[in-house]
Amino acid sequence: MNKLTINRRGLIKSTAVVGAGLAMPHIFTRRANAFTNEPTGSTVTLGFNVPQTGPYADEGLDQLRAYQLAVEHLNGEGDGGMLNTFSSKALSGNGILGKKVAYVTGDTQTKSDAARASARSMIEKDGAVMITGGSSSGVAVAVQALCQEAGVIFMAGLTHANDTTGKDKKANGFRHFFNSYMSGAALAPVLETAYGTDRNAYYLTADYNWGYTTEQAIREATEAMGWNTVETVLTPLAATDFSSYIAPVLNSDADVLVLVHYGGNMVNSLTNAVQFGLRERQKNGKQFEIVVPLYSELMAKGAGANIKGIFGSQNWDWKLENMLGDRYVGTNAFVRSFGEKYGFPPSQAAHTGYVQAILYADAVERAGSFNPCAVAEALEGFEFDGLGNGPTLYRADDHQCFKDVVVVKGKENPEDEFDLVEIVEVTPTEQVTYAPDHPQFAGGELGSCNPGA
Amino acid sequence: MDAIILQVLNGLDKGSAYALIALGLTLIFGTLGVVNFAHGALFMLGAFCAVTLSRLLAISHETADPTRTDFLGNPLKVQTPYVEEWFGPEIGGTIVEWSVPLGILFAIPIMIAVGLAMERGLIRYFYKRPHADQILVTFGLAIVLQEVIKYFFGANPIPTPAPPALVGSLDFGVMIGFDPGSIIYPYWRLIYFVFAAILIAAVFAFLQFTTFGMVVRAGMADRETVGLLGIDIDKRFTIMFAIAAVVAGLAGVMYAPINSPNYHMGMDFLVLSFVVVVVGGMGSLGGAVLAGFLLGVLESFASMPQVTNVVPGINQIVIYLVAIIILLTRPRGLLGRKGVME
Amino acid sequence: MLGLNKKDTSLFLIVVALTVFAPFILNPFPVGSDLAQFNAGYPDLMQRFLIFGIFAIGFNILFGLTGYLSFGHAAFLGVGSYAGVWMMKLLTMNVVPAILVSVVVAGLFSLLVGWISLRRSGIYFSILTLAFAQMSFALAYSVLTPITGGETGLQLSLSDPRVFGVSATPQGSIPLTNFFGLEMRDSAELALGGWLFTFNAGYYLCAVLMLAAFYVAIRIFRSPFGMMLKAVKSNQQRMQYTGLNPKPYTLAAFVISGMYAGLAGGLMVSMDPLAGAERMFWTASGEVVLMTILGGAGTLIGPVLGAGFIKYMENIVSKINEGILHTWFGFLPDGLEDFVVAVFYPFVGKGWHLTLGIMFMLVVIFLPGGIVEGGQRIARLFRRRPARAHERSVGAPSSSAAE
Amino acid sequence: MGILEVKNVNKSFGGLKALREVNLDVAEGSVHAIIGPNGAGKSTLLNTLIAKLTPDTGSVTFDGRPLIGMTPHQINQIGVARVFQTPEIFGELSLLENVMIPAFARRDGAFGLHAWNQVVAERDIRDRAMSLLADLKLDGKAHVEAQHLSRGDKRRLELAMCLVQEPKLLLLDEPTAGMSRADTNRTIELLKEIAKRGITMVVIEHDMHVVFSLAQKISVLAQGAIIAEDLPENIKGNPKVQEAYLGGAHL
Repeated sequence: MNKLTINRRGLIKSTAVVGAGLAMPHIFTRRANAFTNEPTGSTVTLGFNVPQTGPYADEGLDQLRAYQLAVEHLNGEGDGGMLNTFSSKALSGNGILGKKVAYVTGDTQTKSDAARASARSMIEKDGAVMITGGSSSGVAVAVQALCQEAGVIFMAGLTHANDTTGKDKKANGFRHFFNSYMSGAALAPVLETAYGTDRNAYYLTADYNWGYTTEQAIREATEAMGWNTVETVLTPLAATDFSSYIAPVLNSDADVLVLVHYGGNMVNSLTNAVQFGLRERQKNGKQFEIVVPLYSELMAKGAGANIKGIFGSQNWDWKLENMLGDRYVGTNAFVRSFGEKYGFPPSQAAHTGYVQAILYADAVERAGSFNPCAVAEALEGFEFDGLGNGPTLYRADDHQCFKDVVVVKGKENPEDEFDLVEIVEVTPTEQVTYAPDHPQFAGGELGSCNPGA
Repeated sequence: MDAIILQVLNGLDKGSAYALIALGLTLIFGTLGVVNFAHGALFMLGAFCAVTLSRLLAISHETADPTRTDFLGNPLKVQTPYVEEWFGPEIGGTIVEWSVPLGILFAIPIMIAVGLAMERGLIRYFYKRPHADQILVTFGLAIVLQEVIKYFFGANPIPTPAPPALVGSLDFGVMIGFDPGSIIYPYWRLIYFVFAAILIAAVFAFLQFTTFGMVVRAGMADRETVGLLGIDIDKRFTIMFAIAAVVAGLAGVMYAPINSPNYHMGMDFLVLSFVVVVVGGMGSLGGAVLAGFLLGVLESFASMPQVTNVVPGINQIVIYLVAIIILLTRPRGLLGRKGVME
Repeated sequence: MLGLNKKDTSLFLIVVALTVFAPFILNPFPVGSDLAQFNAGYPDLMQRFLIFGIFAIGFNILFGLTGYLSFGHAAFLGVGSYAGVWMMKLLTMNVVPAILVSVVVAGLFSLLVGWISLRRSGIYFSILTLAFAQMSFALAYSVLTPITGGETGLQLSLSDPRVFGVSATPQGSIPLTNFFGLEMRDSAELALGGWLFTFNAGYYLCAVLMLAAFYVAIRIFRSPFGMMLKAVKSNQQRMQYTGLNPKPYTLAAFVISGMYAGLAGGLMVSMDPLAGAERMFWTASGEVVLMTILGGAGTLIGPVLGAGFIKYMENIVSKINEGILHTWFGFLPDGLEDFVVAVFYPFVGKGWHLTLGIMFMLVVIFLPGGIVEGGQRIARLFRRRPARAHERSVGAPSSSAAE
Repeated sequence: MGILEVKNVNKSFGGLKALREVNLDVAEGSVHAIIGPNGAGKSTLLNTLIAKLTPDTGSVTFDGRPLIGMTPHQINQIGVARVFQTPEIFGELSLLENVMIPAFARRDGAFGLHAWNQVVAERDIRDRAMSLLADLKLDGKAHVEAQHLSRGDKRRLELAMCLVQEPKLLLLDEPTAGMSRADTNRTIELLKEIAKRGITMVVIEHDMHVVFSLAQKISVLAQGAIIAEDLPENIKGNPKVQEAYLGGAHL
């Protein structure tokens, strides 16, 4: 039977004018295009799918700001941001392949169903050729699978679980953000220097996929250097008060508490841990310590003073270039254009979104086509620099970016309201790189790219 | 043993939040017969009273410090709260730090006003309407209140610390003969528990020992009869609604240092507090309080590693499981009255 | 016709017409025009209208007729979805077995939950159903991750051991859901002047099932069984002293509505093969309650309208961003434009919840019977006042609770 | 042996003894009235007959079958129907539906699904319900919601709901309370008609005019105990009864 086309608004927008003139009904039943939503008019539409309601809304909105900035820069407006520092010079500020960049926005609500509905509407109704954004791994994995099916490129937003480029990886999906394994690998040496090798760790882990992979990554990395895991406890996503999970820590042999929590969970569990005096506690003759594997500026803001001195890892920080120099070129350019537009420095969620949009545009430009397969090919194995993270590789085997990981801790005496974390160290790429068949990423196949149609 | 004592304390602490919310909810159920899905939003508004006051107290005078720079390289703007300018850095600083306890005074008039406005402006038109309509309208109101707060304060949690003097924890264990450091409990959580106990006692005393309370209790039992006695029960019910709003609001103010307030904290508590009210038994104030503490303690025990290692996931469902068991063995919850919302 | 009386027949025919021509009706604005933002005629949303319509119709059989307010119905939809995805993983990508199994599994689960929960009534019943659903959600999201996929949802993979069919297509993709070879994502498009209309295979499959579900609901409403359910709502005591046992009736209604939820869940994964745990969360159960009340509980068409309303808000209003507002109001002078945009902005895009909340309140305050009552009031404006008593006597015997 | 036998029934609420050692023997086809002052336990007694209350001790048999332990709907299914003091009807349903529901219950038992049968297709049930409504002069309001009826009409509707089941025993709790004299007389005529069909009736009534127009036998209940059971003409002169009623005032 005939393979019918799926929606192609881009095409229609241009032919509509002609169609109106002819006033002739057209029925499309056959594949008229090489791939889903091939842009044939003077614009190309990108879909920015971020949480705008729910607990991660602030993160999502920050991401959206960065996307809007990226669109400006791609269209040659504003100061150009990181386009000036980006190692690839394919983009010239005249849109993508000469087409002006337009965008649509949607609300993922941090629910996989809602995120997919929103992404589908972008693909089916608005003719988006690429979907990007999101602030949780559940959503990233769900939308990535959808984009694979529909034949568009997915540039993941903030997603940290190994699964996104591990067991749930997809040929049409790409992740710039770092992952659980990298957090573990980056944190371990820093923790070793700061707290020694003889430690008893107690884990409170969010009871869902991201929590599982992150706990596993941190445990494997710290146990390898000699730490002992005394207890791991899973906490419900819906928990708001963690006192009953913190209290047993007091009665255990632990001298380190690892909070594998994100967002509101992390803010609350850390606040509760500090309330119970864990920061002042002495155990086994050592100072008790708390570690939060994944950090974000917004979480630091939510936790307030409780975050001071707590170690964690980040994908990027706006102070990188100032603190550590030219290797992280691009950072200041981005902070400047973002800061001047919005009045505050960008979060790492904003940064990864901006970079993903630029990387996509660049790949299209280099491939000379919006065809997802061509774009994927251009991204696979792509090495670049100047986007704020130092030299970076988009690995072909799993579509994961490999770059330095920033280890941070909560700042003791912030200068102003934006100065919440300080960079402790940057763990170089080699130390956080793993083999594509690493057990933490086992199961699942990339499959082959799907151009849709 | 020390672990168990700690969990009992935790349970009582969680339970006091549940009990306070459930108490207000059941007051509104009992007196007005209204299913108030916006009650969680009142709790949230209370917490944001504390946030607002701390923001108000921190309204600052901006001066540029040319020796330091902000993230864009411009001179850093230094914020000095006006209270510090007026009262000197010492006293002014203390005032800012004590914004949560001061928030109680700030919240009472605001919550009264919110309660009265809600009841007079909206709820009273729904006394005679089906419960389904009440749910829809109060749920809509809850969303609106939540979104308004989100519009002004964002979605991120806002740290609202307790005064420094009350931060830190009490070594409870030493006082009862345990090793130092084995049973320590945060001061603020103890304060919360005591505060909740006082508030609950005050509400009960008010209903038990004042004429006003007597009439309201009579009205809860049989509204029409009291109306026939020529007593303007509606006016008293309006006041009861305001009281319920204040109870929820104060529970929220005091809760702010325990967990940073965010705009959806009310919704997070809503479902639980309904479970608490129903497990306690419809129309029973004592039941609501009892169930609040009971579920709080059970939830705390279920989250101990010794328990979750044996029954994985029990901490996720314990409250609901207990609710089902109680409702199946005691048809009207712990202390429910016959015929209320059956 | 079809065993329906005249009034029901015309209602049914109207619904058939609306459903069949929805691709036209929902796309009133030409592509590329400023108002195209309001077009809802794309496959995903049209499918969602129907799927949630089915869910709400089923819920209304329980709530609208018996008055039992279940606050855990989303659990049945979720369980149905999981069952459907598992059928696709293990058996075939044909949606028929997936949908059938979804209905059966949801039916069995609702039998269990109903059997226990219906031992209580009123709010005690509501809380029991809520407790079951919340437990289902919590466990599916965490402990049961191997079965449910947990946070990421249950999805297909390239290595599914599909008995009838292939694990992966020759191109290396996961095969698509189909109805005996007709892929659910297939669409035909019709360009007519500036307009573009999409006819999606999956949509029409949903349409057929939704119309069947609607027809069954009408028959149930008008049957002696439906009358008994209304009697349960009206006066259980009298029902007992009349020699009727209310329990089997309420349980039957509960299971039927659970099966409707399962059908919705099965269709949902047939259109988009992923089942997320969030669809069992209490807010999802609350949503179907709101859909039913908003549309008009106890009416035939109300729940469908309520479902459409909420899904429209969620999918259309949430996508209006500041840029779009500026295009709309671009004709205004700059200062005024910014002002108007600033006024509207809090209500759209990230503020769509606010608009939804306000709409809930407005509808329930001014239209106590829900959207259906709004429709009736408008209809009344266009009619000359007919004598109400007369209308009743010629209407269906049970017109009291329908419409 | 009567059709309904109550033996040594006791029921107390907390410390209050509502029924003590109550015995009742109702002959088939008769009209048996139970009278007594307020709070004498009349309604309590009726409630124990239909499993609304379970007696503490004692037995109730109907047609040779023990009623205690049966559920209300089972009791109805074996032929006992009841009219309540405040009419228990389906307020949101039409009169016709109100009468059809018990008719279905009679025909199909406690649970009949019939999800597929259109109401209008159930001709026989519908016709019977209509004709009964016509008998009670309610047919003009067949499609009105029952809650909009007057109190008297509601009582007649409830009576219709019972009669459509053709019960063997009809329990009536103050069938004329709150009715005008004319309505009361009409109801008396109606009940006499019903009695002629051979339906056994147990009537609780305050209005002695009603009692003496209908009853073939009267039991007098005071403070939970039967103090007299006799033919109507004998009851009038019974000093114990006069004592119970307002300390000896004349009936």
